[in-house]
Amino acid sequence: MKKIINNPNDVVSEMLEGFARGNPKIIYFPEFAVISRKEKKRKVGLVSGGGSGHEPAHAGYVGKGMLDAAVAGNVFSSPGPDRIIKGIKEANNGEGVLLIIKNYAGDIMNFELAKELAEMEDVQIEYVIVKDDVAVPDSTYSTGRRGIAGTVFVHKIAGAKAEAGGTLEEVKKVAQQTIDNIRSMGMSMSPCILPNVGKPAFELAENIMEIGMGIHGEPGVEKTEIGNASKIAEVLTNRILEDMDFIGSEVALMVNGLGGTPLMELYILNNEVSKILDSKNIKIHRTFVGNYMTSLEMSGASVTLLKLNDELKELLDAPSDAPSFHV
Amino acid sequence: MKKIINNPNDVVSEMLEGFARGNPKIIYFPEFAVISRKEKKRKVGLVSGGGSGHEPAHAGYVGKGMLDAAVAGNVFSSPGPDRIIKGIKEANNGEGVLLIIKNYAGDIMNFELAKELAEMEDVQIEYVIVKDDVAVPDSTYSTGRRGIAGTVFVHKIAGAKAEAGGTLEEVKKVAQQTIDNIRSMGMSMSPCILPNVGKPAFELAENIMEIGMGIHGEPGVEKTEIGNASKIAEVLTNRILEDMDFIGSEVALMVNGLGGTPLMELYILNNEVSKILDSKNIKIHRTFVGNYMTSLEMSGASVTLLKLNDELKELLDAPSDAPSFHV
Amino acid sequence: MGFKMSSADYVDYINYAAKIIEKDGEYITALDAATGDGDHWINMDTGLKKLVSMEKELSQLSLQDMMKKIGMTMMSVIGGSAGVLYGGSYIAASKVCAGKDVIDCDLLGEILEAMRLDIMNRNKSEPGFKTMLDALYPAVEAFKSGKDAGLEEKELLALIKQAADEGSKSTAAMEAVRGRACYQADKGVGHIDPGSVTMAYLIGALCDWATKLSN
Amino acid sequence: MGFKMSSADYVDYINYAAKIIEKDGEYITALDAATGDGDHWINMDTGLKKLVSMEKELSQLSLQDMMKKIGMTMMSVIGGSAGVLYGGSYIAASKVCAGKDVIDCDLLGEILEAMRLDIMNRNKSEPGFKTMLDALYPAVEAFKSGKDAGLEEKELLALIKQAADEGSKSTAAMEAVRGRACYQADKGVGHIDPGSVTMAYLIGALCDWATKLSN
Ligand SMILES: Nc1ncnc2c1ncn2[C@@H]1O[C@H](COP(=O)(O)OP(=O)(O)O)[C@@H](O)[C@H]1O
Ligand SMILES: Nc1ncnc2c1ncn2[C@@H]1O[C@H](COP(=O)(O)OP(=O)(O)O)[C@@H](O)[C@H]1O
Ligand SMILES: [Mg+2]
Ligand SMILES: [Mg+2]
Ligand SMILES: [Mg+2]
Ligand SMILES: [Mg+2]
Repeated sequence: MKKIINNPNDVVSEMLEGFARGNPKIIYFPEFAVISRKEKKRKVGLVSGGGSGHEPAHAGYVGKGMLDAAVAGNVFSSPGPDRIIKGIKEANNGEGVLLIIKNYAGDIMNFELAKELAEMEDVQIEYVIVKDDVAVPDSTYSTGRRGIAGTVFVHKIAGAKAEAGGTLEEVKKVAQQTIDNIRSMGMSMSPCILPNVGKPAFELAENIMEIGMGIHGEPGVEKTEIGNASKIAEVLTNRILEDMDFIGSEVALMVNGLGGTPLMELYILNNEVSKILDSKNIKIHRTFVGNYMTSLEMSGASVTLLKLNDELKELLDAPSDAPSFHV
Repeated sequence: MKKIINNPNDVVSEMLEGFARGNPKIIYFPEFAVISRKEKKRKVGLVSGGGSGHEPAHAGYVGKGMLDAAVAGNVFSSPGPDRIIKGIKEANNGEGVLLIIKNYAGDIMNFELAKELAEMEDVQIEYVIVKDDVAVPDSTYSTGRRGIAGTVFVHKIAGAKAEAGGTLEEVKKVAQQTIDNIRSMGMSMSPCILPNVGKPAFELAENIMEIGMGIHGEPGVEKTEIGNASKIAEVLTNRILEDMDFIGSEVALMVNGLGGTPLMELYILNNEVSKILDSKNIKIHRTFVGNYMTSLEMSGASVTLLKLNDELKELLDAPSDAPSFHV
Repeated sequence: MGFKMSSADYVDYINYAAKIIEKDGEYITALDAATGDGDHWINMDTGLKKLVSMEKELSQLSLQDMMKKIGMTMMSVIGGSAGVLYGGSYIAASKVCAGKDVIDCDLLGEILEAMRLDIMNRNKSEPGFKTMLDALYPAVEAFKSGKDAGLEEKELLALIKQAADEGSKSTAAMEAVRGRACYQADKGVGHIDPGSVTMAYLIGALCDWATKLSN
Repeated sequence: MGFKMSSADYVDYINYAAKIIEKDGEYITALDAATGDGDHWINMDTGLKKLVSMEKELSQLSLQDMMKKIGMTMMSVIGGSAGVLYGGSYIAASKVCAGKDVIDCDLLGEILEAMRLDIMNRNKSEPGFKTMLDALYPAVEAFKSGKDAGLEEKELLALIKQAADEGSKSTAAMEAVRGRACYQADKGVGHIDPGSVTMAYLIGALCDWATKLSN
């Protein structure tokens, strides 16, 4: 394992400290692994979080126009309720707090428990659950779809609505509307290494890619021979388009890197995806290419489409000064 | 080789096309691999460029407050003079053009020739040469130090000066002053793969890192056992501080990832570097952590310090809307 | 003569269990990597080591407070699914320990039952969903049926341990409904659920420890 | 009877040289990877293949225009150090070809000399700096001394080829002053400079081709 770390047990705290050090606009609560906005304002508070290893998620999305607090768990593990409660308290400015949760059993159980406990202290709390990963069939029986890169759009749009003075109900509504209109699909070409484990969880043969791998390195739905960029774009985009009808609509497009894939390749993938969307009469309103929701050093990428209407467009285009999402 | 590409010969053109597709503020000239700003303004024009494979350099730095044009060469190869001339023409708004060149023989020869040829067409041209890599001893006999991540600060500061209406002479002067006050040092833990070659240029044993490796994957000055983050920070920072006295001054700090290293590790490294600087009474005015000057999928990082005075601080803090460098 | 487990004894059990988990890192990690995110062993190992480091403090608490403290600690230190599930179940268990000085065989049964209920309620899980519950659930059933059958204490403990172990192994054939394996196309069929393995280890270790105290 | 190389013949030579370079990818790439950035073979291979693809067009040009076109093409297609150095040297060579229909032995000497001068001027390089010049420089010297010694044409061509080859090999012992190897702590000592190897191949191939035309 080659990583720039000290003790594998300390990666999360040292990472957050390193994040906090270059960043005068945030406060870091080391005991709780919480990063929150310094500037307070009477508005709905937004809290997101989850396991670490997905940087810049979630701390990088704390800022004006996005999140008020980010709560970090251990690598790939949801934070416990005590941390989340701290995040809720820091985000609370008296107008209630919205939790943006990714659909993993661990996240949901911890955030729900935190919500219950924080409500006892008279904070008004609502939550939404992001489930954008079309690799997984949607299901009401099992946990259902995971939340992946599309979550960043939910942060952005709910954040803009809150910044604009929306009520908790309104912010929740637009967050849910965003979730209903997001679809993502990813692929991976190489594994990541948990600092504490020290070796890759799996190996992929030289010519194999894994479709639909989770952002925690959970195995994907299919291993196939690696195609060229055009083929990869086709597989990812078609899977999304099969799941939801985007034809004729305006979208926000995110081509997200998983951490180990260079920007050059993400741009090449963006080129192919954009060509497909053009050919299907899907208008790209805005494009985001970069590492937004990663899995440590995993190589690979995901594609996210968000169907826009006038309100979502306006909210997406509103300014944000979060360190890792400038608009 | 696992890369999201099509034909290895087309990576540069497809990457630039993919970059241009999500970016309404730029113009892309495919025949010349040039990306330039759409908005024109009577001001000094700034041109930078070099081999591809360093994304987001250089196209990601084209924008208001930074570059006017970026010229891309093949992977790790300087663009030829014809391309550079096109970049100069696009950047020229009648107030002259400054070329920001990294100190590699190939870059210098091509940019100098382009300058000569463009001058025949009555464009006023000056250039500066960035040489911030302290891994290499400075030398007037040989080519001397390489230009690496510090180049981004030169783009930023010269860009702000030009945006503020500085004359060619003034912009050149502040660019040179920036160069004189920048020092960088890098290390790498794994190789990159040229798309056209298809396999790594070298292997590093499991416990070995290479100090002072170039951003083109040129071998470093020393191979040593990989240390922890604290040790790595010490090696890189001390080498910089031995080269130039930063004690007591204010600096801009960049912790730059080489492409394959996750943000988590960059933040951990930033934490260690910042602690060292604190302990030496070096005040950090602004911190930049991310992938700014990469080497394809190489893993590793570099540290850059820029000594600031009031003018440089103001210029560094001035707004920039370049896609990969928001201030 | 039945076993009587004090807080101090329980802390000894935690020490013993921590060593068992620690030893089996490769296997448990591989199980979670096969269908999940590979962190389950790290999670459990970190949590148990944390508890071991608190042994002084824990062994001086009342049974109820110790159980609660264990729960809060696991929730906070481990995080993830395992943290909140174990954490919640220990907090639930602390309630049935109210006013008790030691865990005897009957209280052990109540504790396991309280844990089982809490885990089932936490995320609406049932046996057969391919989770840790598939070790805990049959263990509780074994306790009940063994009791009804009038088994001797040591036999009963052995039966519980065996039921947990068999329950865990039976997860291999199950389609996952909860946990990360449910994202798989094959729902993890063919793979044993890692959480059921650590649950079976912990139950087995507890039965061993109680058996030792039975002498 | 001396050789006479027309534009079409020169294009045939380029074809021949391109095949030689193409064959040796592993070796040349490894040389550039050892001290540089590993792209020298790709650069040369891409450039020569581009020229081969233009063979129709090139062979119809006058000697001067062909040389110039080759130079512009290499500069633009290859980029990097090799592109501008070869490109510039071909443009310099085009000047000495003005008004000539064929390259004969004397013109060959003038061409090599013009190239050498251009490369030396481009970035103030000298022989001994561990570059392509260390193949080209002795080749020009060999031409001169061989001429002076009144060697027969084929012998002269063989001597030039040999000088380029030996010059290239001699770079192994040199400390780099130009090129990427100069960033190394050991200045690349012990490694042959890749640019000198391709230069020696190209000169060698040119001598072979001229020898063939000599018959
Ligand atoms: N809803 C649930 N009910 C019961 N057990 C669950 C549930 N979700 C997950 N588990 C158990 O948790 C285990 C995984 O724990 P762990 O790897 O620590 O957490 P995570 O899945 O968050 O990475 C699974 O193997 C399963 O036994
Ligand atoms: N200033 C120079 N003068 C002469 N030859 C040079 C000079 N700089 C580099 N070279 C030659 O160029 C070769 C490298 O070419 P190439 O790998 O294509 O370019 P780059 O160094 O830009 O990657 C070196 O091996 C050396 O022979
Ligand atoms: Mg986990
Ligand atoms: Mg090169
Ligand atoms: Mg897990
Ligand atoms: Mg090279």
